[in-house]
Amino acid sequence: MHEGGLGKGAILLYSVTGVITFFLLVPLLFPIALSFSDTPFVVFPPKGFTLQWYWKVINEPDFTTPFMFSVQLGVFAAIGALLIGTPTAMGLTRYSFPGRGVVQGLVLSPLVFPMLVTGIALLRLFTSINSNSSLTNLVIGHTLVTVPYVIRTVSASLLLIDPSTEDAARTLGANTWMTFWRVTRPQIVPGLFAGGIFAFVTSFDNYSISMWLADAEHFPMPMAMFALISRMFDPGIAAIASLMILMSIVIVVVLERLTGLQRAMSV
Amino acid sequence: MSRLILNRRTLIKTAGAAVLAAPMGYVRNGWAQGKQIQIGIWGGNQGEFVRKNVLPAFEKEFDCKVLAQQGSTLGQISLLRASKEAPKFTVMFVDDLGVEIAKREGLIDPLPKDKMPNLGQVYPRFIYNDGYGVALMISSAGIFYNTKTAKPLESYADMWDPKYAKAISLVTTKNTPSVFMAIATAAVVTGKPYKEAQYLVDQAWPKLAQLKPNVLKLYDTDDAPLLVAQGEGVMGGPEYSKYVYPYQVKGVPIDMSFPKEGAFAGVNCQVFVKGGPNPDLGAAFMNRVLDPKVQQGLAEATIAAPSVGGIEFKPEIAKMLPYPDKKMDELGLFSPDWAYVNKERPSWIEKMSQIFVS
Amino acid sequence: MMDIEVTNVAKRYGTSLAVSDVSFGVEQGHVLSLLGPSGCGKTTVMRMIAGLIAPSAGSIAIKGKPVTQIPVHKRNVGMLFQNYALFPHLDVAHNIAFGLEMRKVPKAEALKKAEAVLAMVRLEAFGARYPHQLSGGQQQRVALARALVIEPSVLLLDEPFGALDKKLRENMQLEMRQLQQRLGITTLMVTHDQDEALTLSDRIAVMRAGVIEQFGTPTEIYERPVSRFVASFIGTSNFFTGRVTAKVNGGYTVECPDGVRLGFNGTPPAEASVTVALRPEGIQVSPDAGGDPAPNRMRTTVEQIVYRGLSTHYYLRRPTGEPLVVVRQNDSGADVFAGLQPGSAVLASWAAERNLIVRDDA
Amino acid sequence: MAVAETLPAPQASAGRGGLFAFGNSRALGAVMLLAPAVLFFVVVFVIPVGLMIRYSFYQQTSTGDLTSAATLANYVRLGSVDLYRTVVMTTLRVSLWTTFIAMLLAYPLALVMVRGHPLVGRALTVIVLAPLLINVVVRTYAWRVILANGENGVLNWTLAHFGLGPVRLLYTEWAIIIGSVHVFLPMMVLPLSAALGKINPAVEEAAATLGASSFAVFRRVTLPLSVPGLAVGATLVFSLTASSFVTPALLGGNFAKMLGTLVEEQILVVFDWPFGAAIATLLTIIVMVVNLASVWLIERRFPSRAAEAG
Repeated sequence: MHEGGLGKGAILLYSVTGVITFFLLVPLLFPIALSFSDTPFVVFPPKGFTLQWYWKVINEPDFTTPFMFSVQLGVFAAIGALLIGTPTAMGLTRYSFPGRGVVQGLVLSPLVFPMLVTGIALLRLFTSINSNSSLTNLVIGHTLVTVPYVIRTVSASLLLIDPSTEDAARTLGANTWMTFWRVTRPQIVPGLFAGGIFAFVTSFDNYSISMWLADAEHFPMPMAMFALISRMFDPGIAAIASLMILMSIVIVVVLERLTGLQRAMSV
Repeated sequence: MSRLILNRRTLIKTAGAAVLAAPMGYVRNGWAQGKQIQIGIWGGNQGEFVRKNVLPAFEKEFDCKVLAQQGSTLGQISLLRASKEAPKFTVMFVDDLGVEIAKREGLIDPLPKDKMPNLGQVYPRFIYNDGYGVALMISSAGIFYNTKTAKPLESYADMWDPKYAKAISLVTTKNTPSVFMAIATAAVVTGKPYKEAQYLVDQAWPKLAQLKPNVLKLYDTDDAPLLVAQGEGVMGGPEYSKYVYPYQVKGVPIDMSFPKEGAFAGVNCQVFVKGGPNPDLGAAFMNRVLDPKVQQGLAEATIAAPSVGGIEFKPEIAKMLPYPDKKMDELGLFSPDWAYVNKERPSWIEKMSQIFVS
Repeated sequence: MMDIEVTNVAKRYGTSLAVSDVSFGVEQGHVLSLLGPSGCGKTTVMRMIAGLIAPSAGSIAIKGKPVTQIPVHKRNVGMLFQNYALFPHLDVAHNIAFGLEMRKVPKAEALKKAEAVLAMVRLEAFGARYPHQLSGGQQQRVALARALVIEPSVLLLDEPFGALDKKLRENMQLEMRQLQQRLGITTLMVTHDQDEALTLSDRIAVMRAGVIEQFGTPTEIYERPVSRFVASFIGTSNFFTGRVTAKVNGGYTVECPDGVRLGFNGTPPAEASVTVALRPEGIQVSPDAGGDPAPNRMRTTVEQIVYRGLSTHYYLRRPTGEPLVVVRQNDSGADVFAGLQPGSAVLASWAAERNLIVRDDA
Repeated sequence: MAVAETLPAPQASAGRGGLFAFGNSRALGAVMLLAPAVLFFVVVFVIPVGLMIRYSFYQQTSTGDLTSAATLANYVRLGSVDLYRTVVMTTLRVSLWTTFIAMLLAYPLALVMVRGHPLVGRALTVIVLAPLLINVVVRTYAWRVILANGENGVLNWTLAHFGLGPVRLLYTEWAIIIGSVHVFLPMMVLPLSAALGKINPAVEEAAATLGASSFAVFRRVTLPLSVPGLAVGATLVFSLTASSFVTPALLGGNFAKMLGTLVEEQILVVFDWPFGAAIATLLTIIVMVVNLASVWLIERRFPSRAAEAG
């Protein structure tokens, strides 16, 4: 279904697509270009070439501390989302029961519900129950908004496997857990993997939840970026942005290699 | 300028070293071992200096942990309110206006004088609201401008000049200096000094609305002076000098101007949270902030005046500082009647937002 | 002894009954087919025996042991799934060894046994392949090996040949039957394919709408269908309805509304109105000689002739307009058929024993 | 629902497997699998949101305590003060423009992704989706650099080389719209390409054999069949734009204020919790109404596709 699939307008369509692609890519390329500038401030066009800003920022605690914290938070959130999302995906894909639509709507709602509001509501909750552990609060908040991604990717994987392989395993003597572990899990590895990465990335990039729940000791990367943008005036800020962009590109390529991006991300 | 940069780097080093060296002279502080407090501070150079130069030495000496959260005065107050039942913070940095609010709402206790010997060196005028707050740093507030493309502002009235169309970055209504803009406008409208104009701000709104064509944005980030220096408009503010001079010191073409109506005082204070965890450690920290060496380091990092007396500065720094206190008087630094302003503030914020938000 | 005993089993989903009050048994070493159209509940019955679905009522016993409360993984049944359900992430050897591992057989030993079973299904060299590298027939043999290696109490086959093409299907059916007989394993098969059921089974249970319509040997099912449904689902039948009218020496007659009369031997049934099934292969055709119609004969017109290789189907039309199907083996050489063309008038006739009274449940 | 197991189940049938059948009870299996998530969502999502909405019916005294009686005062204030009406209008305007532009840009992208050369499609997928994984602060930072008004602004610098400009975009609604389109475009492309991918090419071929020109095929067959994907994408983009905070905060210069920035200001700066809650509730209502309308549209117009598109 290619070659001619686009009909007569192909050339026009490809050109338009090219322009839009340019629009998409340019903002990702600029920070990279600016980050090599050998000037004390971010200037355009960049002048000279230096790697000193990279060296500077990887030694800058205002960058490394939030970075490491966000990695930690992202891992916790991904684990939480996998633990909650995987059984949910199985329940939703393997059973039909009255109220299934309601449950599905509920667990996927953080995708469309204004995240800002989710964050406020959580802040309200944690304040009223006196939950002062910012890390716990953040992990719960991030798990909440990343679970839908795991449910989606794992459900997509579950729908691709033949459920009778599970029946087969059970007739062969595997109990519920063994069936999951030895038959279901290996077959949904791409979904689990994609879901985990998604949860991690979503958490790593989250601002709207973190802005309400973070505190000085638990200060995630996007908020640090927000603060650094207004404080760091040298190309170090561009270097940080470039590092973030590079990290994302690596993740995208890995995901695309492993599972086929579109399936993993389809909403 | 480059000479200045060199000097400044050296200065910071010296200041840092002095702070680091301090522990030797103190008694062991075993009682604080393993304890932790949370404090609220500002961002910008001042915040950075506190986090990178003051806290590490303090933590080492007391074998404790200090968590510093950056925010604005009103935001810090809201944090105190939110955790009123179970306070999280022990020490909070707020502007002078915040001392009044926090005291009125019963969020803070009087400063523990007996545990803060350094209070004795503070100019008496900088102890606020019957000992509920003490200044740690005093900036002057005015308008910053791009030295390449503009001249110092002579009068606030000049801001309305059509040649500044879309060239002024006004401070966000969220931040304290927005109050100064309202008062300055009232002064322009009424021709009265700040002292009287501050009660006549209601007359300022129509005039302020006329400023809108000249306003490029309402900034709420610390880099506004830098952006002006890079050619985004020509001036901005009102802003505390502590957010502007550090850029100038680094060679950015930016300077402060204090129009003839007068400069405003930006007084950074610290307060002692009611019922906060580990109050003794908090008191020790507040005392440390008033330590002359710390005060000097802070002053040099942010080019703002200390609140304690008897500190010597190099001439090129000294000339930028409203210090000592006599010089403050000469500059006529104005502090609004915060009790009155705080009461009116919410409606001022709403009015100003209404004017500028399209 | 019955290896599988199903007693009064029912399955209800909400208000609808998928299976109602089904009872049957499978003798040791026998193959029983559950035959019926899709949706008749046959798969549900099999899955209840396997333990994959819990019955709403009734009890099930395997090898004399009640299993209704025993979870599927402890029932020791070997099940062959419709699409084989091979584990795509495991190679053939590990697929087969899976059941043994679940039984805590040491891995090495399990793999050794797997090899032996692979030899049994003639796939010795395929242990390291993955399911997607196998053809349909090979996949089926692996699935069979996987089900058999655990030495199951009974073997359950769910539409085992449905995914294979015709030729391969016939080969596999024979192979399966040989293997089953060699192992003597009691087998329950679910199928909607009558040929398959007739070929492979010792007993057939014809199911319809959740109940067993008829239970018997393949011969009984084909030759003595009890209902119009069975008569039409297995093979083809012509149907007549009429009233029992006269008793003639040792027999009786059924008269149809269009005047056709069907003659029977034996005692008449209790009902006054009956349905009669007539297999198309029992009907003779001769040139229309005219005259009074005797019982078991009728005048018809040829409508359509379809040559089917082994046989030819003649679609005849009765004076009433109703069709009558006649099937003739092509090697039977009766030349009376040779000259028939659409439009020819012919006389259809058959022997009295060809008339089967069935329950009218259509 | 009830007859799931006997239903002719297409593909991997929902309900057929029943992996987790505890004590042979499938109902219990479903409950055990879903209970943790439902409990989690009720405790940390449903209840908190409910509490927040309830909060919006109270008022705060100057010392931060709540008034005792429920009141609609916050909502009256939202509706009657010009500032807040302006902000609501700005939010709607920016969100609608963003959605509209995203639709225009997404269509060619999705078409090429689905129908173009497979290699191009693959590359395009990566390019379209990569930004999604880059945090919004970084992306917005980039736009600030590009749109900057001064001599360092990339766009103005470029325009100057062609003797054009300068244009003033930063700190206007258009800056927010440009930034939002960039940030949320993938959310439009994904469902749209999914919908396009589901269109049976034979349907388009059939239209062509019936005499429809390429354009007519697109307008009469492809476009209508892609509406569900478009609706889902539009809903997502609208919702996300309306409730965004970072982009308006960094690109809007506080001039073009949106509901998100207003909420943040009320709660974290002015600390008027109940009023902030009321704005948040209004934001939620706007977003949820759009979502429900979209679901309704899809289910009514495309009942057969509703299940897939949701």
